[in-house]
This record gives sequence, C-alpha cells and structure tokens, in this order.
Amino acid sequence: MQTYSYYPGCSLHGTAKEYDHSLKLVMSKLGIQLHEIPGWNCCGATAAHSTDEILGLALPARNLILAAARNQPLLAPCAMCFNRTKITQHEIQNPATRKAVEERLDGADLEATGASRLEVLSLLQALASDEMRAAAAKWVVRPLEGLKVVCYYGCLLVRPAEVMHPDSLENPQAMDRLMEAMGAKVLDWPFKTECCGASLAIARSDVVVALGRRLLSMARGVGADAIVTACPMCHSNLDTRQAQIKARYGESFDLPIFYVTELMGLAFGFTPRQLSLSMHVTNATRLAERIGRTQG
Amino acid sequence: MPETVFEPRIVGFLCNWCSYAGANLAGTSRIQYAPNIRIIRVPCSGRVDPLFVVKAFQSGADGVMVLGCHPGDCHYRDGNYHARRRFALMHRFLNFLGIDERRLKIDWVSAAEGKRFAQVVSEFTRQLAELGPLSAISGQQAAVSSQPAAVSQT
Amino acid sequence: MSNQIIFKSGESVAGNELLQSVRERSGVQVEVCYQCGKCSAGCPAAEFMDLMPRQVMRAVQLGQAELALRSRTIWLCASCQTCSARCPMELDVARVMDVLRQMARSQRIQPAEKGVVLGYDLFLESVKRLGRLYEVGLVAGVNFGTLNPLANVFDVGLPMFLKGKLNLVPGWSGSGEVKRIFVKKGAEPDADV
Amino acid sequence: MARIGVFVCHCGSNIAATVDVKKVAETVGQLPDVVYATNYMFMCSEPGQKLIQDAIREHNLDRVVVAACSPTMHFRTFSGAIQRAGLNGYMLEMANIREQCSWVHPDKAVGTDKATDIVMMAAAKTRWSEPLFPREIGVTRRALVIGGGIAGIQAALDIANAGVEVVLVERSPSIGGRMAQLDKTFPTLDCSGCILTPRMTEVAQHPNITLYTWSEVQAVRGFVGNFEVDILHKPRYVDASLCTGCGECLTRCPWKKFTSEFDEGMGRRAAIYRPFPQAVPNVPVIDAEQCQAILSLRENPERDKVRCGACLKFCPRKAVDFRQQPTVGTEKFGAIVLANGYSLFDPAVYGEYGYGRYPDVITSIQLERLMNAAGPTGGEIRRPSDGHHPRSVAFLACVGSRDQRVGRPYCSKICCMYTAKHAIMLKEHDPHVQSYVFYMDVRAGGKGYEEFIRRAQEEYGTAYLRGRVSKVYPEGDHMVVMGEDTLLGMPVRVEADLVVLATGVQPQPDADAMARILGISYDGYGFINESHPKLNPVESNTAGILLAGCTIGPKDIPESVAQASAAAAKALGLLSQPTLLGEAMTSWVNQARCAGCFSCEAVCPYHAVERVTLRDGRRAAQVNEGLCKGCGLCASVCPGKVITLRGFSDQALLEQMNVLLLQPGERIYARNSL
Repeated sequence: MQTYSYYPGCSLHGTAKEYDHSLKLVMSKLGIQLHEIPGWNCCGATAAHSTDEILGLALPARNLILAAARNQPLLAPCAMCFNRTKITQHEIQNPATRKAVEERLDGADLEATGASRLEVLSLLQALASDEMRAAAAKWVVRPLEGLKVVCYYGCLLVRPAEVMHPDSLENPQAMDRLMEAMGAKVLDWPFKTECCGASLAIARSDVVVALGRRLLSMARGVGADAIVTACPMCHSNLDTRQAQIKARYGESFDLPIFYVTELMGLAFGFTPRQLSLSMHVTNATRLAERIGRTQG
Repeated sequence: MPETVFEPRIVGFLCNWCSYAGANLAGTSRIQYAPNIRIIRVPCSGRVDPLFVVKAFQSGADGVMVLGCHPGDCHYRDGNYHARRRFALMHRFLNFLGIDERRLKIDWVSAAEGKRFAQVVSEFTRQLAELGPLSAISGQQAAVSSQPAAVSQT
Repeated sequence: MSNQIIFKSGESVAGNELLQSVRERSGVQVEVCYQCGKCSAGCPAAEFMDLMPRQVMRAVQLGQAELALRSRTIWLCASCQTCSARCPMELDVARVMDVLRQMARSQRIQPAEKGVVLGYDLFLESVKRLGRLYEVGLVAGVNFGTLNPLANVFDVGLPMFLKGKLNLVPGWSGSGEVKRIFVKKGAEPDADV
Repeated sequence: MARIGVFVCHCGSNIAATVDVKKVAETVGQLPDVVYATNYMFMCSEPGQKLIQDAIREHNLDRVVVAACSPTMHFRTFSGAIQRAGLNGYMLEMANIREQCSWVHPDKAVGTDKATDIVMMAAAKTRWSEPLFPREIGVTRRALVIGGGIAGIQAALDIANAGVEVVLVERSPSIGGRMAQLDKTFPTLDCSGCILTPRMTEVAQHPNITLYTWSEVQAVRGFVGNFEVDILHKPRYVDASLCTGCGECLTRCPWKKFTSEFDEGMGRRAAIYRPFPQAVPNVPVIDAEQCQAILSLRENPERDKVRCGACLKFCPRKAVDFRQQPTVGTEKFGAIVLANGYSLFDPAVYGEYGYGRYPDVITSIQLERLMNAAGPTGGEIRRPSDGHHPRSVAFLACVGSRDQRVGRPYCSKICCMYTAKHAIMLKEHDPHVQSYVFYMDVRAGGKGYEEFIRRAQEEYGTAYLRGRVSKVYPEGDHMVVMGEDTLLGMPVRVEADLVVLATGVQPQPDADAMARILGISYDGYGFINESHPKLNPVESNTAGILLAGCTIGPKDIPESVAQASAAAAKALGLLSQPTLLGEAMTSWVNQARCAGCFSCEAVCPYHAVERVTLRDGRRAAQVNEGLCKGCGLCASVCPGKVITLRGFSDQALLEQMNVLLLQPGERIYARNSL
C-alpha cells in the first residue's frame, strides 16, 4: 500500500481546511496512507524569498530534513509549499548555496539526511499518473455528468518548468484528464496557467480583484459551471473575492471554486457535508447537490 | 595552483578544413586566447600518426592537441572517426608510458567555431599549467619505438 | 531623481555596479536583454506598475539603481514567473525582481509599496514566532500598518472567519529551531521595518 | 643544404602592430639555411611579389617562406608569384602570423616570440618540400542541379542556355518551390505565379535540361569534374509519357478529403493530385498511402483486380499504373549545384501563441494560400474558424527568429518584408481591415524596401507596435493579442479576428543528411557553409559543389536568383575547361618496402589504394593518384611507415616539432638543423 509523508502547510490547516478534509477522504479511499511530518514549519512563501534568498530556502529545507527521516515520498498538496520545496531542492544542487542553507540550519547536512534527494510530489503528480487515474476511476460511484468545469493550474504548479516538470507549460492536461476520469465535462480555456496575484492578496486587493475578475469572466465566458484548482492561494483568491469583485465592478459571478479533491470526493460518493463544502465562501454546496440529484 | 608561472608548451595538430579554419575565424573575430599553442596544419585529423604525439612528448611538449571536424562533417568522409578510435587507444598507451592522459586532448572544432576554438585552447592551457611540466621520458624509448604498430591497428 | 542619464567620460556602462551585483546575486545575464518587451506583455500586474518589467531590466543594464530600487514594479511583481518562462533570451526576469527586492531591503530603501513590504515582514514575523502563518495577525497588522484597519475585513475576512477558515488562536508554535533560521542572518528582515 | 628565403609581411598594421616583424626576420635570418630574410609592408601587393621574385633570382633561392596571413587566404597568390620566378609552386610555405598570432595576442613580446616560432616551423617544413606536379583529370561536361525552386530553376536555365547539359532533380511532384505558393512578391507586388510559371515551362521545354521531379539524390561518389550520382525515381503511378494532363482523374477520384501539402493545410486534394494547376510537369501523382487501389495491391500483390481504380477507368490514355515501382538511375556529372531551399519554423513550439490549438492563429505561408487567387478560397480571405472576413488582423514578427529559447537566435531576414506585404495586400483585398504588426526591429535593407515599409504604414494605415507578443488567446468571437508597446512603455491588448505568425526560415529538416551525402560541411542549424563567406559565397568547401538560395541561409527572391546565376557561372567556368588539375598532395607507396598488409586499403575513403603484384611476385599497395584526395589516412596507419603523403610527409611534420621543442628554453636558431 502506498504511503506518503504529508506536508499540509499553513493553508491546509487554516484557510484551506476543506482541501485538507477532502484530500484525506480521497486518499483513504485510494488506499494511500499519509503521515504528517511532525513539527513542520511554513515554507516562507513569497515573503521569504523576496526578503532573503537563503531564508527562502532554509525554511523548506528544514521540512525536507524532517520528512527525509522517514524515507517516503513527500506529498505537498499546497502549490506554494510544493513550489518552494522543489525550488529549494533545485537550488541546493549548487554547493555554495547548499553550504549557506546548511549554516542557517545549525549545520544540518542536506546530503547525508537525504533531504536533497527526497522525492517531492504535488497533488496532481500523486494522482494524475495514468495508473492512479485508472485506479481513481474505479471508485467513481457518482460520475460528475453534466458538470462543466475549467481546470485552473495557476503559476506555482507549472513554473519554472525545468523544476516543476508540468506535462505542458502553457496548456497542461494532468488535471483535465483527472476530471474527465471523474465524469466531468472539462472545457478548454486559455487561462489555465495565468496568475491570480495571490502574493499581493492582502496589500493590494485591487490588483487581486482585477486579476480574479479576469479569470472568472473567462471561465464563465467559455461556459463553465465551476473552476477546479489544486492551489489554496488560487482557491481563496477566487472563492473569497467574488463579493469584492461585485462591489468594485458590479459583476456577480457566483461561480463555485472546487479543489480537485472535492470533486473527486463527490464522484466517490462523499456528501458535501463530509467534504465540508460549507466552508466555501462562494456557495459550492448547491451545485454539488445538483450533481447528486442528476444521478437520481 | 593558478599563480604558477609555468608556461606549458603545446603542439596542436589542426585539420585543414575545420579546426584550422576555426582558428583563423578566431583571428578574424579577434578572439584572444592563451598563446602557448603552436599549430601544425594537417589535411585531416586522421593524418595524425600516434607516433607524432609520442615524439612530441618525447621532445618536451607538455601537451598535445588534435583538433578535427565534428563527427559526420569530415572533409574526407570519415577521417576524424579513425582519429577518434586511434586516440582512444592512445590515451591508454600514454598511461602505460606514465604520461597523464589529460595531456593529450582530442576535440572537434568546426570552421564556424572560432569562439569555441579559443575556449578549448585556453582551457587546455590552464589545465596543463595545473598539471605542471612533463619531465623527460627518454627512458621509455624502447616502449616508444615499439609503439606505432601496436597503436595503428585501429 | 533627475530626469536624464549622464555617462561620464571613462565610465564603463557594461561594468556598472548595479548590473554587476545583480548578475552576481541572480546569475542572470541582464546585459543580453534586447528589450523585446515579452516580459511586460505577459505580466499580469503590468497595468498597475510604474515601470514595465522590461524597463526595470533596462535600468539595471544602464546602472540606474534609484530608478529600479524605488520602483513600485519590483514590489508589484507577483513572482508568477510568466516572464521568465517566455523570455526569448532565457533570462530569469522574476529572479532579477527577487534580487532587486532583496537589495532594496538590505539597503534600507523606502519601498514604494509599503503594504506589500509590511505584509512580508508580518508574515515572516508570524513564521518566526510561531513557525507557521497566523492569518488574522497578518491581516490586522497590514491594515493598521497601512492605516486602513477595515480593509478586507467585512467582505473577505469576516466571511472566512464565519466559515471557520481563520483561526483566532495561533496554531503550533513549537519551534525555536525555526526562529534560529531567522536569527542566523546578519540583517534580520524585521530589522528593516 | 637548402637555400631558403623568408619574407615577413606587416600587412599594414594588422601584423606589425603586435609583432616586431623586423626582429622576426632578423632572428629567422640566422638559421643556417636561410640565405635571405626581409620584411615588407604588403607582401601580397604587386611590389611585394616582385620583391620575392627578385630575391629568388638574386640569391637563387630554392625554397620560400612567406610569413603573413593564412594559406587559405593567399597561398595561391604567392605560389603563382614564385612560379613566375621559376620555382615550383609547392616550394612555398606560408607562416600564418596574422589570423593565428597578431590578431589574437595583443602583447607584442608574446606575439613576436610566437611569430618567430611559427616562421621557424614553416622554414623547417620547407626543408622537406619537393616540387609537386598535379596530374590532369578529365571533366564530365554535365551539371546536376538539386532542388527545383526559383534558385534551382535559375541555375539550371543559366547553365543550359550556355549549351551545357543539365539534370534538375526535384523531390516534390512539381518544380516551383516556395515561390509557387506565394501570391505577390515584395516590394514590387508583382504576381509571383506570373513571373515564375514562364520560367517553369522554359525548364520543361529546354533541350539541354532533363527534369526529374518526384526524384531524390541518394548517393554521390567521385570528385570535382567526375561525380557519379545515384538518383531515386519514386513511383508516380502515372505514366508521364502517356499522360496529357487533362485532369480527368483528379475529378473522378472519390477520395478528395486529404489535406493539401501545397496549400499548407488550408485546402484539400484527392488521393491522385497535382499540387497546383500550373504544376510542371503537368502530370498527376498518386499518394500511395491514401489510394485504395494501391493499398489493395499492398494487401495482395497477386490480385488482378484492384479496389476503386476510378482514375484508371476514366483516364482517356490509360496512363495510370498502380503497379509502378521505384527505380534508381546512376549518372555522371562534372559539377553540382545544391539549391534544396528551406523549411519554415513550426510555431506550435510556442504554446503561448496557441497555433494548432486555435484555428484563427495561422502562419504567413497559410495566409499566402488564402490570398492567392489560385488558392483554396479563390483569393478570398476567410478565417478558418467561421469563414468570416477578418476586420482586424494581428501579425507577429520573429516567430522562430531571434529567439534563443527555441534555438533560433538568427534573423530570418524576409519576415519584416513579407509581413508588410501582407498588411498591404489585406488592405487591397478589403479597405476596412486594420492590421497590427508586432515587431522588434524592422529590417528593410534592400532596394526599395524601406520605402515599401513606409507605404505599409503611411498609405495603408498599418499600426506598427514595437514589442514581442507574450500570449494569444480567444475571447468571445475574436482573439486577444497581449503585447507591450515598448515605445510607450505600456501593455497593449489587440482584439484580432485573425492572428498571423511570421514564421522564420530554417534549413530543410534533412539538410544535414543531404550535406553528408555530398560531403560538404554545415553549421549548427543545418545551413551549408560557404567555402568563404565573402570571397566564395556560392562555393561549398568541396570543389565542384556549388550553392544557391536559402540552403546557405535566409534570403529573398532576388538574392536567391542572383546567387543561382553566380553558382551557374562558377559551374560553367569549371565545365568549360577540357581538363582539371588534380590533387598534387597525394600519397605514394614505397613499394620496395611495402609488406603488403593493406591496412591502407582498409581505411582509404576513396578506394584509391590498389593491390599490385611486383616483378618479384610480392604483392604491394599502389595509390591511384586520380582518386587520392590527400587525406593521409593511409600514411598514418601504415605499420611500416612506407607511405608518404606529399606535402605533409612524416619528416616535414616532425621537423616542425623538432625546431619547436628540442632543447627546451633555448631558441632554435642556436642549433643546426637536423
């Protein structure tokens, strides 16, 4: 049975609890065990690498060391955590950088501990392989028939390509294929990897609101009932900003934003309650229940 | 030991069609490089007899370069392939003579690679400076004279 | 800041200090940028910037430190890396922005986007103290710092709180270790504030 | 002892600036067998050459060393000079103290020191020089032209009009090449077909031209004046001798839905087709992969009745032959002109432009087909998605040009011009169209070119926006083009009904393979190297193989035509000689000492080594000097060292090392030569 070390990151313990919940349900269904790394810390996100390069690498490095202790692949469902952790592994290939980082960590050895080599997976990488997709498809009891979605990958899961290794930089397919396997109607749209401005979320909500609106109107434009994402930043930006967008531009979208695991959960037959869809700021339960009903 | 004052003496065999033209391009493009190399023009890297290389070391060269056309581009169809095979063996033979095989450099420089020529030469010079001078190996005479036949069977 | 650039006799443009140190710290050969503008064209935040990302690169090429480090642009960069991904010269523009932010901080330059910087500091402060992020503290901090106490509170914060997304009580604060990761460096991030 | 004369050139300041030429001459002058050494401002000049000739007579020199530029530059010059003074042309050595010394070593002390060594080595080499006499070889008075585009057509016509027999080989079903696909040509806007088709028919009817279309060059043997070429004739499945080109078959073929290569996917064709109406020859070809009759024969070659067969049924001359087989012919030529043209960059590489993902993003060559009156839309510009006439069109320049990321850092040269042409033509087609051109720089060097660009902007109101586009995406019924106006420093968003990608010029995908077949060298992209970029722009570095058109690099029609004529002239010059001088620096076997192991025979790339039986019955190797190209492989593998490569003998090469290396530290002139 597959076992992963699990790095939820701040979001999945806070603003993205529902991601955490749905993720765990889906994983247990797929027979994947998760071991949360004890005493993990924040990856530092944009704030860290914008302020001090080494700090931005040392924070994820500490988690890598903790995870390397039990030698299993590390699952980082938060796109930001995943991105920073992978970048860290990439940057410490350079001996000088590694040395600087190690000094910050009381001289911990990133090579010896295996931190530099530990396999790190995003949620999509963990679930979207052909085998996993096939396995997941077997558990579908309530196909998402008639649900029209667009998949939103955002920045962190694809860039930089030489580190994140997406199946495609401008038109990735991993999530699309996975959602199709869940029976959803996946629509093509041009903003799969456009930025939502998350890192400016608090200080410049005007920017975030503008970018969010651009994404939402395109999604609606192509006829989507909902947007699917695998990134807590993207999710909270799109999910929680719709009121601000309405206030600012007078456009109300009312477009539910789902985590990829939430839709998988629905397809697997979990109820909106079990998946704590009620935590969404933009009502997602209504649409979720409709899917249920169309199945009769 | 970068601060060494030792200036290695390098003999470079350059094929007329690619590498020699590449060296000329480095000149016309005014790309500077280490002056230590002395160039001997040959029609093809395949013309370079392993004997020459041994003689060069014997006469006190610190390093020898054989530069030819990139594989597939040989002006004489496949001369550079012969050279490549031959000098693969040559490296082993040098070790046997007690000569560090890094002192013999086989590389490909096309007529369009003036910049690359300069880089290859400077890099090789730097490396030899680190290896230091090659002490005379006249003691190996016997081995040397019996060598060409052995190596030429490519 | 005067509105002209003067190159003094004997001065080496390609050798200017800003360009050298940016290249050294980022490993990006800024001098080869040929100003095609593809970075700015695809930048999601470009319309809010004072300088186009391309112009920031230009400023670095010409050693115009003031222009680059005092710009809003470096702070409005969302690190989405679209620019780096598409640059025809394979230059990591986002990395340059990163380095410029770091330089601005270490040189104590008054950031053109106070809120963003304050956000970073409080974020890091939270991580430093608690090992993890404490959103409520962060939002409150930024709002009071930017003299805009109620920004995002009713339309975003409150709903999120009601949905149980915001923990009023900070979570795990286990790690002195994490604190030391900060302490180790010469100039602490919050020392700049 | 040899009597060597050494002549050190200043080359103005090119050498003298960083090499103490006087000192070099003095130093070398002290070598025992150097009887005369001097220096002069320009050795290659008339007085310079005279100086050498006088010295030869005065000091009766038997060997000459000219220390100046590269032998590839001036060996011929000085060789001629000493011949006029009565010496054999090969008693000359050039010491390359310019390209390989003065230009790369700014320090005068270092330069002088190295220059001295180089001259010493040259002097040492001449000691082993001997008079050489290149043998005469016959010339086959026929030319092969590879590629039936405008360059190949022009070269073939020029050669044929000079009364020389030409074979023109084209691998597609018709000649005409890229130019045949074009609608109009810049900057005159004359109709491409109207000026091309007469030339095409001229080729077809010319008594001196044999045209092989649907054929490919497979192998090339031999050398200048005497090439032997294998040409593959692919089965056309239509007997050209019977076909009248009536075109009945094209209309009768029931399978009409295949994408037309010639129309770049904008149009359809049948399984039996003719790339375009004015095709030359006007004989259709059957696409074997798509023809039911041929496929049925593949399943069962024995069957006597094929599937379908409509074309044959309705052919008035019964010219269709489903059972045709490929054939290979071997022919002899004296010279070859390579004009195999170029291919266009595949823009799908740019995910951000959505080519292949969005139907209304097309390439410039596709637009040419849409504009062409003989094209799939009859010259009506309708966008692929819904067939509407676009009112707003965005052009993206430098797609696959000047881009490190996609491995195409060079400028494709023609895109600026053809894009301006397209903007103008669009306006001509529909005065309501607004065109936008996203460019990085407008490169319009050429007669009437800049004026043409200005017209596009001033008379036709084309909006030029300086900046590279980052992304193209659909929104509603139009495309959005995201760029920056770098002149204003502002993001621009253009809503376009149609987006046209000006794709760059790149070598044919199999350019390198072709080059290997011909034994000529090519650059990192696959463009063929000229033997000298300035002074031999249409010669490859293999004698007798000439180049024309975009096989060398991006260029426009007038340039290609000019080059084709230049290549033709070079070919004619070569073919007009009754005989050619062969390679003088060839190998010879000292048969008295040859052990007959034939290692040499095994490595010779030209099969120039023959086995002979000597009078005493021993078997020995012998080199056929007509075939020998002087690579010296045989000499270096000969275990007994009994093979000598004239001009590059073991002694000559070793002697250079000796003067250089023996007695470390000491200057060579202190010791006697061997």
